[in-house]
Amino acid sequence: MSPLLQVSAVTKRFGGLTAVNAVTFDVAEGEILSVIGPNGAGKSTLFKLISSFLRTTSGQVLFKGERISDLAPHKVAQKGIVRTFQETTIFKNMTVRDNIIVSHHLRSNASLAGYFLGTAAAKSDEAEFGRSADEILGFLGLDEIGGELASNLPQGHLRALGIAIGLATNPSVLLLDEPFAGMNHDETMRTVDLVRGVRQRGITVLLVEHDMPAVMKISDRIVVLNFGEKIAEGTPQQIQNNEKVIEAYLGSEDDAIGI
Amino acid sequence: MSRSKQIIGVAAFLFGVFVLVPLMIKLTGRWDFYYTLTSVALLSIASAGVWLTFYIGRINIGQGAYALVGGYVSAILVVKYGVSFWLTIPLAGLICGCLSILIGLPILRLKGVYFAMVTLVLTEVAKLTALALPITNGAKGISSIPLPGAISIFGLTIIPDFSQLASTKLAFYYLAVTLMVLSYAGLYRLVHSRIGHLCRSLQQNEELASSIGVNISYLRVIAYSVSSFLGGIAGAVFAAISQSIYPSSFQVADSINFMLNCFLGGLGYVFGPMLGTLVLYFGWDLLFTTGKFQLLIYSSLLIALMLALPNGILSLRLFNRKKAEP
Amino acid sequence: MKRRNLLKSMMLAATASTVIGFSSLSALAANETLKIGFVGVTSGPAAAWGISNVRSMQARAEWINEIGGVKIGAKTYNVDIVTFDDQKDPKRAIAGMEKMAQEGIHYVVGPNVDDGAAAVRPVAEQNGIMYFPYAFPKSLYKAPASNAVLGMVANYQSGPAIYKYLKDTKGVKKVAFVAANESDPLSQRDGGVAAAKALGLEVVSGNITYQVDTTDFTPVITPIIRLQPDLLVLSGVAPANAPQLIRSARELGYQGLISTETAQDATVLKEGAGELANGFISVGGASTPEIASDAMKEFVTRYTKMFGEYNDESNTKVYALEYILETLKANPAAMSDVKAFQKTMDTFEAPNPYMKGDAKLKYVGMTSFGQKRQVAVPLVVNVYKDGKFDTLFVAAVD
Amino acid sequence: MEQIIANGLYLGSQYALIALGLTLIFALMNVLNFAHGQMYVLGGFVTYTVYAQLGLPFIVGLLASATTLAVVGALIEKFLFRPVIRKSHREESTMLLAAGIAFFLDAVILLVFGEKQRGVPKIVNGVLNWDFRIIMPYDRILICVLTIFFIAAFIGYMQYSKTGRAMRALAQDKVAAQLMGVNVARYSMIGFALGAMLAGLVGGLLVSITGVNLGMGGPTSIKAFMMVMIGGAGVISGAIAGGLILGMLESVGLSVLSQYGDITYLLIFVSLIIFLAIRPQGLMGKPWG
Repeated sequence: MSPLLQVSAVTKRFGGLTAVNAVTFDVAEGEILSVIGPNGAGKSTLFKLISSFLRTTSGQVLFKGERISDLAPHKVAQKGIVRTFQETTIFKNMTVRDNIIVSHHLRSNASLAGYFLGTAAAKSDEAEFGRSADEILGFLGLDEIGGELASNLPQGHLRALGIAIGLATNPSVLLLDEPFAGMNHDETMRTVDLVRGVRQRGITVLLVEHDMPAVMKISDRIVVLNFGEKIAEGTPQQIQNNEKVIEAYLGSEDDAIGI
Repeated sequence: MSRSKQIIGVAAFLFGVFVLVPLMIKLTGRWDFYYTLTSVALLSIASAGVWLTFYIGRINIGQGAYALVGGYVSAILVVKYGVSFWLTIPLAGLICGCLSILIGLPILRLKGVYFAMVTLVLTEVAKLTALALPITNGAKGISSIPLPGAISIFGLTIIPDFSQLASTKLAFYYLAVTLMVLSYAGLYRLVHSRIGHLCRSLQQNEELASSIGVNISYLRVIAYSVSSFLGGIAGAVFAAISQSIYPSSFQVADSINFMLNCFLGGLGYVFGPMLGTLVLYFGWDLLFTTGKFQLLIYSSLLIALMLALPNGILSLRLFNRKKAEP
Repeated sequence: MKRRNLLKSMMLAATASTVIGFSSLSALAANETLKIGFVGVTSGPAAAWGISNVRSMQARAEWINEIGGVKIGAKTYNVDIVTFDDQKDPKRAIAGMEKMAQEGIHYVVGPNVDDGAAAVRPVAEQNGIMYFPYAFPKSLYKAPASNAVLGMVANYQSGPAIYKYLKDTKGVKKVAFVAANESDPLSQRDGGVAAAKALGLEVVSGNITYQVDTTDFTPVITPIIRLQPDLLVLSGVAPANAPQLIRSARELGYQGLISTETAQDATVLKEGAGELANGFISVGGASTPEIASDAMKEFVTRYTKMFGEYNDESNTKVYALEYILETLKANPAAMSDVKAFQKTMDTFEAPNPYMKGDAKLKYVGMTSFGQKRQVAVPLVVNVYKDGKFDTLFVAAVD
Repeated sequence: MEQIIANGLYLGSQYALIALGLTLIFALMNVLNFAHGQMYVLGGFVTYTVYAQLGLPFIVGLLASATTLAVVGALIEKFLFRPVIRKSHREESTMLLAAGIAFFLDAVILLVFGEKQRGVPKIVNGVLNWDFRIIMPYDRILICVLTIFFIAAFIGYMQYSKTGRAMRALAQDKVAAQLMGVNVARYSMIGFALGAMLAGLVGGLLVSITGVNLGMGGPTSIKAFMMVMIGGAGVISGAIAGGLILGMLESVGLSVLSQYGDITYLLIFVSLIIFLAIRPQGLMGKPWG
């Protein structure tokens, strides 16, 4: 069986600077794969390349064998690869529930004209989206705050809302951008459970992260980047014992592996 | 707000503009208000378009360009090709809509002040083009445009020939107000349907919108072309009222006014541009008795209003209860 | 329905304010009031045009009222000038005309530009308003148009006269035109080019334009100077632009003549171009020291006293009001009936108070429009010299 | 050719100085100051009054323009923009305020200074004529030199003074600047005053060449917007580049395209739109939004 998502020799240069250099790895259906690396290792760039928010310089990303790099971001989302953002990127002036409802866009059956005219398809869409939004709110434990304006939410809830927005699109692969950043231990553990729950919904998860303990706990496999290149790939155990990885992390000042 | 209350509101509004206003004018004898209100209605249609572009997060200072194009399309079709005026209203709108797709595709990628400035330049471009083209009759403009003719179906006259009317004031008032009601009903529907929801997602975060699969450039162009459609029909009717169109019939000042109407009424409210237009246009008209101090008083009031209600008149509590953020 | 309430209250307020305005004015004098309207531009970039209108009307009206009003038929009236600023927007101009109709006014001076004059035509004709625009399109004055009366001399009338004079006396052969890229100046340029060609002059440049907001005219003028015309015509030039254009041309070494068919302001020329403007030919304010009567001199004095500074253009612009009042005197039935006014126009003749000798006020325009839809004001062609205008020649239209 | 470049340089330098003030205000407060042109006109009238009416030296007129406008700018920022920015949901709302101020200044200028075109006596007489390759009056050369001097002074001020550095920090990142202890309110006010002062200064300088009239405000604002867009909004080097480019564009365009007459400006505008469509952030700007 071919892997769900293939990252194949993906390279990105900004002027003379190579941010990501010929990175190759596969993501299998149903797994949780994490991309880690010290600051400036090219994680975020890789993340944007996969979701096609940046154009690759060379190499390509394949989804079910089909090239998705350099497509418009919304096309990539249509194919089922959906990214989340860090906490501030939400629809601030909408309620939490509306944030989720609007994110059901990919599940629409009716056309824009249909929505304008209020056709049967549009009505059933809207009813369905409402139901689904409530389900997602329940799944993430956000029922209580569905009516709150998103801009009024505390940080922890914002992160969950980001995931909720991603879930609403009904993706095959969900790309999570540093889901544990800035969280304390309890919050991290809750989010770890949440991500596992996402996987249980049949969604493959690819996450980019800093927080080592959480990554070790949650990932099936881990890809490690340093200076834009892949230096290791394997299960959490394999990574923990990989000398190159240890060296890379010791070399950088602010990150230390483990606790 | 309950549905029945809403219906009563709409009915009262329709009664107001179609029956009460003409009645009041008859009673007070202020016939000049017909034209003032006709202008308000037409300008508020164009402003509604600008408001829609605000709604997708773009500051549009180019509506004058489309109003001008609409006016010319109608005038040229009527004068040179003998097309019925009534047909030219939708045609003017459609041609503006199509034109705006061509123009919008590249420029809608711009954001913030950059988009605003490009649209501002667009108004100037429209004027210069009208001056340069032979079909628009260049600097001489098109004048002596015939009044709208009659429409009849199966021998039944639905709309009388305007040139046979003793006064076209009332006729144009009804025409303008009808178009306004239709435009705002359409806009209201649009904003309160899922499309409005999607538009707001663009307004708030285009990146996120595209990450959830919204084709942002498509939606932007659609919204912009609806906006330009509205500009076009307003321009077409103005050309018919003044029976003339010149390159300077809609200029940068108009484009800016359309934008100001939206700000003044409130960007968060569908009916904001309507109220904004009423206040700005009527305000100027009412102040005409103040002679040379007119502009001074007008601008002072504008500044004061802005200081008191920076989020538009409709942000007043009084209105807020009725029309909460859609 | 708050909006409707708002509308209602606004309408109420409007009615109230007009009523108050009306009563306060009529309380001033025992005479009845004759309202004459003005719709034109008195703010913004083109404010100068409308303001010279309004001020000349106001100065004249105050003078009339001071000496007891104007006697029309059996009654004596005080003249009240009702002004509306259209901001040079044709849509507003229509509103202004509607306001005039509402005030029961049948005689309006303005608008100042082509598009406004064309836009108000339907309203004026429907409401029985005679209006006196300062706009040149012939369609405004030719039948079936009936209610517009050109308030000055059109460029297609003054242009040929000037070119012919310059051709005959100064040997001008090559002419170049430059105009602002706006409706009125462009139309005037096209008229000028046609007139020059008709006279057998060679038009060496006829399509160079500039934006009205240009701050440096050197690049505009440079290509024209290379063609070495004998006469440079600044078509429809705004008083603000004239000195800069003249200055640029002269500083680039241009030696030929410069002229325009619009009225200019001597002070503006003096301040803006100094002695470089010497020799600049323009159409003057319908008056010169040689032809000005005592009435004209008094008018200038009163105007200057009232507003602090005189504007040469007002010599022309005082005429429209005079024509309206004199025609009404000749046929009092015209007070509320413009048809009667139009009938009187064909035969109307009265002494011209502003000119020495036996000059007459009468309507002209048969040659240009096929009907008498123009006020006869003397066509005075001036040449600028050291801060004032000298008369080159005086002519009459038709 | 030399003539075209000389004209372009002359035009470009004055445009650049106008654009600098606008871009400074934009960079600091995200306000598109529609009233910038009116401030320029006000500056022109102040110099006119001081120099032509009162007969004081030209330089006194310039100083008077600069101070008047600085005061006006500071007052406008403190009492108008600041409260509106604080209270409004969308920062674009300041556009309505700016437009209102533009109308207001127009009205005041009309009432105080009248509707007529005003000019002042030439500050220097004579014309430089270099073999008919460059013809340029001395007063233009003087104004051009003064303009370039003021641009240089402004850049120096922004680079080396404490205030200038604080304003640059503020323009770059408001939040970071605030954290570093920059008093945002104070420097916004200084910045607005400085921007208005520049407008007044150009007005004062140019009144000696082009004169001044009430109608110049709106078009000047629009031209300044265009320059700022070309160069990139909120960037000082961008404003200078934009001003010079527009100056050159006008000078070259009018010479090259003169036989096409009416469409010169149409072409300039259309190419501007195309340029911005291709390069949305202008030459040197950072993408906005």
